[in-house]
Amino acid sequence: MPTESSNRVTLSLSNRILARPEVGALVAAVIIFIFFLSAAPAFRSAESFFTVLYQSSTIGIVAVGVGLLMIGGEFDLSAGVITITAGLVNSMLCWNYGMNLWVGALVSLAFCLFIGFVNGYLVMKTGIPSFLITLGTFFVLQGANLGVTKLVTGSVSSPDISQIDGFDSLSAIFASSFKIGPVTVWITVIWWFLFVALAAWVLQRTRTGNWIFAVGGNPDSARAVGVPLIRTKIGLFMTVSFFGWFVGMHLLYRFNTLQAGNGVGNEFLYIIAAVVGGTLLTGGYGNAIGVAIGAFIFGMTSLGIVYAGWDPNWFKAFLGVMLLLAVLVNLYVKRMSTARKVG
Amino acid sequence: MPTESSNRVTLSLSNRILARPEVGALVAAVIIFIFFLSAAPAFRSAESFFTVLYQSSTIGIVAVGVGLLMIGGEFDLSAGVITITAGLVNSMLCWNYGMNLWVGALVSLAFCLFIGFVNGYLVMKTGIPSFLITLGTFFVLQGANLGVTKLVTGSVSSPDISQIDGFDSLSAIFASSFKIGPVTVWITVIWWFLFVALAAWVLQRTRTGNWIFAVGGNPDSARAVGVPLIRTKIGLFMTVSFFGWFVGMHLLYRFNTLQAGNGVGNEFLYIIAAVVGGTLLTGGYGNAIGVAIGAFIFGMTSLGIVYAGWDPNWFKAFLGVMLLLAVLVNLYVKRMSTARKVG
Amino acid sequence: MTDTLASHADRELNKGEPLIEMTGIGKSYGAIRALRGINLRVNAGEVTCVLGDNGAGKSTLIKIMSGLHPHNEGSLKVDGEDLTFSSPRQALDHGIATVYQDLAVVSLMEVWRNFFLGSELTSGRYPLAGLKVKEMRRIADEELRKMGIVVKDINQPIGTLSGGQRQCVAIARAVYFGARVLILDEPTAALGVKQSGVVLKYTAAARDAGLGVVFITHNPHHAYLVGDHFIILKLGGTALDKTRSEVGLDELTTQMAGGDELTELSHELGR
Amino acid sequence: MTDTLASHADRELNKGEPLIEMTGIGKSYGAIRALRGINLRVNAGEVTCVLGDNGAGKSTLIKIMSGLHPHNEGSLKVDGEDLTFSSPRQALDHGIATVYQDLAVVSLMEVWRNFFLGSELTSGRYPLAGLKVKEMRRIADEELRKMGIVVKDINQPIGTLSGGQRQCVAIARAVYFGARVLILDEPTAALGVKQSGVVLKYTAAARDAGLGVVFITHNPHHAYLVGDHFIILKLGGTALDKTRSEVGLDELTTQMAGGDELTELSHELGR
Amino acid sequence: ACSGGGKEATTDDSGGGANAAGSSGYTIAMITHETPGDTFWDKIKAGAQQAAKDEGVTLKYSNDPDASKQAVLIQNAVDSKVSGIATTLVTPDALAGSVKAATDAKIPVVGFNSGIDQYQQLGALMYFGSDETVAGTAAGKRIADAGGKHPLCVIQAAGSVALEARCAGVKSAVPGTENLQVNGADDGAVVSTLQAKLSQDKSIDYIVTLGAPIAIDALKAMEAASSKAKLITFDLNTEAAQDIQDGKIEFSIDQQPYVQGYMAVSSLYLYLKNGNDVGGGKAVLTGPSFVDKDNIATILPFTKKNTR
Ligand SMILES: Nc1ncnc2c1ncn2[C@@H]1O[C@H](COP(=O)(O)OP(=O)(O)OP(=O)(O)O)[C@@H](O)[C@H]1O
Ligand SMILES: Nc1ncnc2c1ncn2[C@@H]1O[C@H](COP(=O)(O)OP(=O)(O)OP(=O)(O)O)[C@@H](O)[C@H]1O
Ligand SMILES: [Mg+2]
Ligand SMILES: [Mg+2]
Repeated sequence: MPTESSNRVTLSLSNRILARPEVGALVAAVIIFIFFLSAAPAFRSAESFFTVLYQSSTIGIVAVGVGLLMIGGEFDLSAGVITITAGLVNSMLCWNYGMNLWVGALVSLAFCLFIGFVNGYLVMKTGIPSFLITLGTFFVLQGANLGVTKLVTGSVSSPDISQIDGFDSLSAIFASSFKIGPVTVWITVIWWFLFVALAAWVLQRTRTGNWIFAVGGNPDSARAVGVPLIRTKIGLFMTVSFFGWFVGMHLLYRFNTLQAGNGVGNEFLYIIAAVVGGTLLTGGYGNAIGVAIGAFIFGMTSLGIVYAGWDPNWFKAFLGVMLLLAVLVNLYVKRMSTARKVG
Repeated sequence: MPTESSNRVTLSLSNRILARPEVGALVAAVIIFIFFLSAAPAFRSAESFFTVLYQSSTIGIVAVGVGLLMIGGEFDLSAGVITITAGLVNSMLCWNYGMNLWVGALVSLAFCLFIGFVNGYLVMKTGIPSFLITLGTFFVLQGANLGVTKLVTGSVSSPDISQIDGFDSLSAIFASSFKIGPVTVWITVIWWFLFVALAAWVLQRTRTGNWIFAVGGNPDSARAVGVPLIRTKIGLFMTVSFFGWFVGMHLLYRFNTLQAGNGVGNEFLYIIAAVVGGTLLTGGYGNAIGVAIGAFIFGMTSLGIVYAGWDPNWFKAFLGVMLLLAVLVNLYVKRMSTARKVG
Repeated sequence: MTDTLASHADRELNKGEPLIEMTGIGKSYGAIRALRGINLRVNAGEVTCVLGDNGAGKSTLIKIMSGLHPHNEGSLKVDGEDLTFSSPRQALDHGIATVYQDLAVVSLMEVWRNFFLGSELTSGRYPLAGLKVKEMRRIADEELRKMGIVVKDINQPIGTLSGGQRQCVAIARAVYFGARVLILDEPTAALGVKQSGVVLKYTAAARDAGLGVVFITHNPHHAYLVGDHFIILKLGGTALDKTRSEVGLDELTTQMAGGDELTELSHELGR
Repeated sequence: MTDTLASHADRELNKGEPLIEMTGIGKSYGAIRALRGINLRVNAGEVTCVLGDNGAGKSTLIKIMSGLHPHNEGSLKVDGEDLTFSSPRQALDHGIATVYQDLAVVSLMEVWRNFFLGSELTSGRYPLAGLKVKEMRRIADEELRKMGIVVKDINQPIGTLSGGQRQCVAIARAVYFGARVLILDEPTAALGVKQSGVVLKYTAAARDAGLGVVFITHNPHHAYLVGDHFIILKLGGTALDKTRSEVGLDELTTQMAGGDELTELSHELGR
Repeated sequence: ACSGGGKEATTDDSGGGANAAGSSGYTIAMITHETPGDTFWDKIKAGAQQAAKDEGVTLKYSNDPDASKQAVLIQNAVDSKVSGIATTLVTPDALAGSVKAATDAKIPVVGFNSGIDQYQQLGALMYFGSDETVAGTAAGKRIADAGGKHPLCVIQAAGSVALEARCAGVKSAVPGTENLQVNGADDGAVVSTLQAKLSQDKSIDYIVTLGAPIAIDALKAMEAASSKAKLITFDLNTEAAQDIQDGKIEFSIDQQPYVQGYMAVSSLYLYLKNGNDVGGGKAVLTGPSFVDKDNIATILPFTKKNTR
């Protein structure tokens, strides 16, 4: 037998870095960042940067959950409206029954987790694609948000809760900001970084992460080797609900009142962030940091267009072009990393 | 060797009927129909039935194309806005340059087919999922619709074209209606039936149909046995664009003017119709008649709620529940058909 | 090799003790009846070979044993207990490890992750406990080398390996984790002569360590090299059920092929 | 059986005439070099056998011949013409039909649709021409029966067949449509003795009808039954390249296994 | 826990003398181009419901922002053989066919909220509402009088004809007007987008929001961007009214949606019952009126009841 080393390969460091799923998104982010730096003078300040980060964080927090879920091979279209549901449950319960806001927040958390559970349970038990099940919950929540709010408060927005007990501590947790020099840093940005780091750790370095990749990549094989398929997937749906709840709390404690019809449409922003960040739509591949970069690209693009002062009628067109560019750059980088020959 | 017939099966007729992909959707449609018949007195008239058919046809025509595309394993999120793009191109070209509307309609057709081609070409050449590529075109078209209309007409709706040459013949083709007794029958309903029949024939009985199933079910295998993968998929994208153009023409010639911001959101109705009708989200399975029934279920539900006079705040919630029910019934019927034992 | 196996094997196993007993097992997929009236015993320290034509129901049979599909008829006893598995996890918990013909691996995941999937090594029991990545890589690489499989990079997605290499990873995994019963569905089909030899040696080693082994194959030669008990399925039923002492390689081949086809063929092909 | 083949075969084929010639062919997947410096000739009326360990590059080699992957190095001549296939369609148009190890069928489609996929029978050339469904069903059923495969319902999705049955459909298809060159990637691996015999007979019949056949296998016995020319790959390179007259079954087996392992094994396993 | 700020004890002010729904035997369909969940439309609905209650009419409300679907909803009402139809006419050309179908079926049609120039031509009997362009121009004039040069007009739903008309009105009075599109369904995005715009263009001296909830977001953005611009808004809600009283919002352009809804139903009732023609063949204007520091004190209590 000839020596085995003859076609054994050791990838060079640069190749190994290029092969990571988030690198493509990172390169795209840097390019877009430089582009806006040169195109939009107003973009060139720390304040602007942190406004972008704030915007990205409100998308990015839920996107972390959606990204995990997508790696696990499922979708959640109810992730956008559930943020509003979370806030409404909290505010209306406390307003109607005079509860402490903390109680309401916890009830709301339980409720959101329950919805996530129902989503997951239905998907697993019926075998109907999650796209459809969660589309159903999306519609139901959207209708219930409006219907219940109208019933309880007589109008389509929730009552102002800033005078109810517990507001201060909750808003410190979910919706405070602090200054570094002239720059306002919202706490959601910090939370976002934390959640991303946590998710990255879970995905790459824990047993749960391994299972998430497996149930997304090949659920039958995963089940066959003893991965608890149902538990893992339901857990993922509940994770998304948790992050939805978290952003809902932020919205509630930042704005004190919520419009019952809001939240619609954001579910796709989360999916976009995940996919731009290198997550495979069909599941089984992706990475939390990539998803965060995806959210950042989205935040940067949507605000960058404003900073650049472009014609607002063309807003969506610019957004579309940027999105396509980001995806193309991402792809190009990935190709480069595998095409490079060794020795 | 024992006799081979020992476990050879012949499926009974009833089983074979139950196994067809559209039967589940049909049962769901009948149940929902009976439900609204009893819940909404206003629903019980031929007029209402044909209004529902009309509403279903405007969704259903594009849904036929989207269904074919989904069987072929791809998505098109630009299918909703392209209807408006089609109409805008036609009306603004003719209004601005004083062309005959026929010329505009043909230019618009060519333009739409070109967009379909670009969608397909990019998907096939870059390998980026169609969800992303067409999301890009979706944004671009949405922005361009608004931007160009604003530029040309100074407002966000297109000019009235009913005085321009060719209007009468075009509106006879795309947007006429006739009366049968008290009932108004819109020509789109006829077109819809024709397109569905054609698509059903193509899918089940032609070589092209075979290829569509194959490229959706397993593109690599299909390519390996010589199916022209790229041509088939690009063709499917162009088919969707064609149907989008068709509905765009209907909208233009029925309403004479178009709002540049419309059409957004319809892309999901098409997908819903296709999936409720038994099309597999992951491709490779489905059927044109099922898609038509899916569109009918959607049309019936959304108008049935109005006929029943239910609280519009809960509209979406009802819609969601109906959707889930339709999908569950569909599933249940499918299960029944395979669970029945023979002999 | 034998060391690894012996160290992983259950010390409580007594040769000849029945681990799995099936009586009158039957299974239908909707209208299609894939299996009926099957009796089968898996004893500790013995290799039970299941042979049969394509579509005879071999894979269906082992999918029942390993909890992938529940059976419709008959009874399944594991360690004397009457059971219907509702998930592969349950079967694994009873020490039944399986290599499937068509459900081997998750293509997009790295080789070592596939190797340890479902049985990951962690540095603690709390949910966020880190994986012992280095150790897992080392073990996976080692075990594959023992089977004569040198993958170019243990971190590459398993989907980029050749068909046979993938199969090897799945077998190495099952052997490494197989505690009491090891089920192999056509393990040697996609393998070269050398790799087949390695698998057969593993099978024998597992038997010697006291495990019960179910070995499915089309190749009577391979079966006869390691088997203690032979079952031939035909159209979902049992066509032959004999122990090694009752049957010879010739009869096995004849039964399998309905005549000594290979020799006949050789004449027919005129070579 | 031979009738079908002969009737489908190209009348222009002359025994011994080179159909495919590869010189210095090499192929890399990104950083992984799967194949290098391969020379291979496929002659009309001869069976070229490619053998080798798992991961040796056999599948890669035939994917180049059949247009699935373009090669990076060397030249590929078909009927004397220098070519790089960019799609399987091109290869098919040159009369090269292939059964792939891992790309056989579209699971969700009916058996008969799979059988005719890419070569459907239509009642005319215009785009909306109807398929001859009845005829296609009949032919598919007939051809499968000839291979000894009786599927319960020719209309069932092919994904519900057993692994071996699926493989049979793919082979039957390639044989039925294989006009000039027939490439089989481990066709007998998943098959029972009887079905393997049928495939070998087909292979011989194809050869006798004047087709060039490339036969990939792990089984030197099967290879020797039909082969005219033997190539053994090792780690992407050629390890042996001899005609039938230059090599015996023993040498082939030895070369494949690095020693007569099976006999040795039999001793080792102590049976 | 004892807490302030919760639900206040509510008094049922529906009063006596209200009729049971349907007691007059009329069914009236109201069809709008509402995007679900808007507070403005909620007030129109509240007015319509009150009128229905007062007059014993059965009210069927439906809505769709897409003109072609609104047309189908009108057709729906015709199929249901309602006694009268009240519809918004934001896209008169697109709705002409359906309105004609209604009048052909001898169902009286009343226009409201938008379509002041076209309602007669379409065959609607009466009209209640303001004119979006006129309202915008009025706001623009007031900005110009106060010395505004560069107002920012914030559109929360891209491509909406009504919202575009308001901004066009403002621009006709103050040529320096610039439009901005925001995602009205996400308050967080509205704030950051506005914040970005304000830091991009420091010369913005007025912000015109086209809905009360957006005004509240705009206040947050102005604070974050330390902008000195002044804020005016269309429409009202409790918070916006409070902010007007507190001087954070200069003024609001109110078109009294409650009145529009109420009158649309009542006029149909009167027409059906009595053949009345409210407005005497002319459109009845419900706005634009300005709500500012001077008159907010009287209006504030009503906003809490969702009637202004
Ligand atoms: N798509 C791919 N990407 C990267 N490497 C690949 C890819 N396909 C094959 N390889 C590598 O190329 C080598 C040859 O693979 P190939 O499939 O040709 O082997 P083979 O001889 O057919 O093996 P087997 O007998 O197991 O089927 C293997 O090492 C494999 O890992
Ligand atoms: N999911 C399924 N649905 C319907 N029929 C099935 C399904 N799985 C298997 N069958 C049928 O059951 C029979 C037995 O299949 P099985 O896979 O057990 O055969 P096998 O003996 O493993 O064959 P092979 O040697 O070819 O792998 C076959 O006729 C097959 O068509
Ligand atoms: Mg099998
Ligand atoms: Mg191979």
